[in-house]
Amino acid sequence: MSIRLLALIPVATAISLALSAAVDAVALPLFLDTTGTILATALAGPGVGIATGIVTSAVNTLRNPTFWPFVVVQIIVALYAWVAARAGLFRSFRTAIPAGLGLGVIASLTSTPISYFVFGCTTTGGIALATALGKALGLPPLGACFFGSFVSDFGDKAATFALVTSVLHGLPRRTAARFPWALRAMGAA
Amino acid sequence: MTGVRLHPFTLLTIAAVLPALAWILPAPDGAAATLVVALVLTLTPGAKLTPGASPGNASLWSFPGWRPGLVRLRTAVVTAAPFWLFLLLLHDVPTTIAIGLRVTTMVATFVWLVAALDPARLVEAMVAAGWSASVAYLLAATFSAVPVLKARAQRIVEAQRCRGLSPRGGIPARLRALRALALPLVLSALHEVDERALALETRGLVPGIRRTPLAPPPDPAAERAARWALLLVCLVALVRRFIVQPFS
Amino acid sequence: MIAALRLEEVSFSYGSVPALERVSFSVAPGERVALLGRNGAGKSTVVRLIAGLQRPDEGTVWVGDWDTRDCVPEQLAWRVGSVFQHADQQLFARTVRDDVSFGPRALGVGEREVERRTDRALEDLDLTAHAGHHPYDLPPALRKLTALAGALASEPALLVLDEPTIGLDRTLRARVTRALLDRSAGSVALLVITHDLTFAAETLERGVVLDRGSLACDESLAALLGDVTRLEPLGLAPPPVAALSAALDLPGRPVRAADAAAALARVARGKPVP
Amino acid sequence: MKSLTLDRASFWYAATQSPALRAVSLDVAQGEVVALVGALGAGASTLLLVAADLAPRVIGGRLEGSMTRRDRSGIVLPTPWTQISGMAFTVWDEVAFGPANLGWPTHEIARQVNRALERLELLPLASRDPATLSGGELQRVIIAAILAMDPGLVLFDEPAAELDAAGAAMLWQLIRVLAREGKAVLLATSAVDALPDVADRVVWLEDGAVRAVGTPDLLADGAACDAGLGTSIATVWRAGGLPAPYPLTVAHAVRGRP
Repeated sequence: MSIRLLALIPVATAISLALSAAVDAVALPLFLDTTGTILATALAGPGVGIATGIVTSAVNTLRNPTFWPFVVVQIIVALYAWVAARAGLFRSFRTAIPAGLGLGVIASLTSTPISYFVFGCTTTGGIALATALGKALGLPPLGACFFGSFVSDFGDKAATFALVTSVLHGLPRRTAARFPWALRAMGAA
Repeated sequence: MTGVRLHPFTLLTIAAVLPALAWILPAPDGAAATLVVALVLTLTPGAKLTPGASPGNASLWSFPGWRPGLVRLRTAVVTAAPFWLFLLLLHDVPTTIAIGLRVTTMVATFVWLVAALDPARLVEAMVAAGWSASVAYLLAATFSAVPVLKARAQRIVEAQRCRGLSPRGGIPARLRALRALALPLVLSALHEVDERALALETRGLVPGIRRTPLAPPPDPAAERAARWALLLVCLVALVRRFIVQPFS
Repeated sequence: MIAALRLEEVSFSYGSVPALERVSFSVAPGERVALLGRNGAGKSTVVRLIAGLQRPDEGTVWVGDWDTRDCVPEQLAWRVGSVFQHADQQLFARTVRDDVSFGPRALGVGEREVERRTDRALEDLDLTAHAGHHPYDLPPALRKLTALAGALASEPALLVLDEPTIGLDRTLRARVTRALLDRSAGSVALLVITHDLTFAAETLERGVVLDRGSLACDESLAALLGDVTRLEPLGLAPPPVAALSAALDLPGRPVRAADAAAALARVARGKPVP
Repeated sequence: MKSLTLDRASFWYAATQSPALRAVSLDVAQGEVVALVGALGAGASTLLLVAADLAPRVIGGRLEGSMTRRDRSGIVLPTPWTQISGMAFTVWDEVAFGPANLGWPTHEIARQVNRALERLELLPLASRDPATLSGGELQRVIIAAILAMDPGLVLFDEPAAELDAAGAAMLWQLIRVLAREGKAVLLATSAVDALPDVADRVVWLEDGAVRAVGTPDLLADGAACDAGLGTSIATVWRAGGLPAPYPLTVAHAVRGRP
């Protein structure tokens, strides 16, 4: 791996974790904690993306240990983002937001069994409350758990895809051209 | 008073094995046992030396080394408490106790790990163990980049508000505001990747180097053996639980 | 006339660490003030208080007739244009022009007024030729000017700048000086934190010095810059032109290059080389 | 002995049409301090990257002509916080990062690190976390980190931008000391007032090409003053309509007072 791509990984990881300050400022129910993983994949391919996802999970784990099992989700996110990048789905919001919603479904399908079997579906306050709501609506336990993950995930992943699209199009063309995957992800090459 | 300073790999092994056992051993007794171990670890005074603890004070709370232990214990309890609440909300009492004990073991172990693990020593240990300098770089550079970008994100929020950006309003307005707060952070950070790479290159972090470990932490044979033993215990427990006596 | 900025007996501390203690000074419309002092003297805290990012523990910060205690930063943006250090990290639009117009647009002035203010700010800093460029395609120094242009474009009554010249060469500094003098002539008040005394001498007229959170002095910049004994404890050195005036004992001890040149010319005409 | 030689070097950044350097020929000898001056975008930073063997090797682009070096180089880039390795949790370890990567034995690393810290007046900060330093302190740490690798050719890009007056004065003195020890120093700076006491030669770059080379007296030249590259004193002298040659510094001015 070139030094440039190596240097990208800590930066992308730190972006995922630092964006919470921006989210807090506008008080929206978003995490954006896969931004770095998706961005790194869209710029530099699946290897860099997966590495970013793993490092993100590792650093998150030190803040809250219950994040560690969800490293699987970060890896799935990187792989999905790679497919989306290959298909040029970051070319506009019209293609990126549906792709983000799709990732929301896949991410919740991945996190549901982890959340259910490992934590009894109580990983974070928001998810747990949504799960309780699902349970109140009469869903079976696993279904309520999926409902909880989905409610908290799909909007977040759509917003993340939209943000990554904004970033790719906001990069100066010369900078974008120097990352191996960027132009392809934007549907420009 | 300082306790034994364990090798970083030993710390990591304990932090991996203890929560794993909490899930593998039959509930609730197994998880209760691991939780006891984890809580004792959390209280270990030697987890990290605290400069400025005053030995002159006689109260237990300020007894050097104990206060940080109690602070860690409180952190673990505060982090784990919401889980118990939600578990009760979603499950019956036996399930709540089973999962609650496991999650609390995990939380307490990691609270202890974060206090006991010195990132600098971990990097040194990785280099000394022959890991590629790149892997050590990824871990360490991320640790140091996160607070830097967090501070920058905060500065950007302030600067944009001082340019008249209001972070309030309807959802569309907030999403637009989020864009004006998130994009500067991401663009400026990506823009710096090049200079970071140039700086690493000029300072000799290139693929295939044989880096000199600066202060490799001592790794006695007994500790190495203990690490393997812990992993073995974990494996035996796994086999017992799922093959010899499944679903007991 | 109401001062553009008035600090009244302002005290502030971060937790138990005091940052400012009973600081009072004011800046009139059109006045150009340098805020000087060592690192940690409390200069940045003053800026944060004026921008509404912190509230004073005691005393009052008046921006015009607004008490900053009653305002959030985005309201104060109507009257205060703040440019912080690392302002180049706040850019995000795809062109310099779009970024500069972000401020006036956020304030909600009409589209035509946004255009006018943006054009003027770009022109003032000679950025018109770069208006269509991507900010990150420009060298860092021009990114810094772009951030400054963004504050000018909001056309506030008070400009508060934190180290606006770091990384700028002399030509770019001269551009900043020219733009600021021009705004000041239109009665915009200036408060500038700077270590760059050559820039301060060319641009500003009064020096307010903070020392460990207290006001150490508040007087004409020319008098301050000529006095090595007072600059040294602040970690500052007199700018070359002031040193020249002192070494040659030029009449009036000018500190601005143009004044020193005029004084030199007079001296050269008046008496031949000894 | 030549440490660095550029022979008609031209450089194009990736995806650009016009060259950032045009046929630059320049050499820097051991024991010599050469300063690059010029307007923004004149090519000084690019020239340093080429001299450091980072352009085109690391950042891409295309080089024509040749660059040859006798010595290992170290470059101090303009923004200090991007140059922190991130691998170190104390200032001492940060400075030791480069020497450790060179695979030196521990005692040699310790010797070089302590010497570099001492030279940059950083010993009191040795056990601090780099993340807690001010911009000026960080700049000094980065300079120490490069010097600790004991490069024969030292390249500086605006090394004084983040430093206060005292820090800058210390750096300029240190650069003279480095030259006395036989290092070759190539320096891009807009702090022209410092150069008469620091540089042996000044290279004036314009639009990627060498416009003039000479002693620091070049900075009292009428054309340089008009281009904003004259020293403050020379510029004032010229603006006052006094006859050339213009004094470079206050000391010169006192000697030739009107």
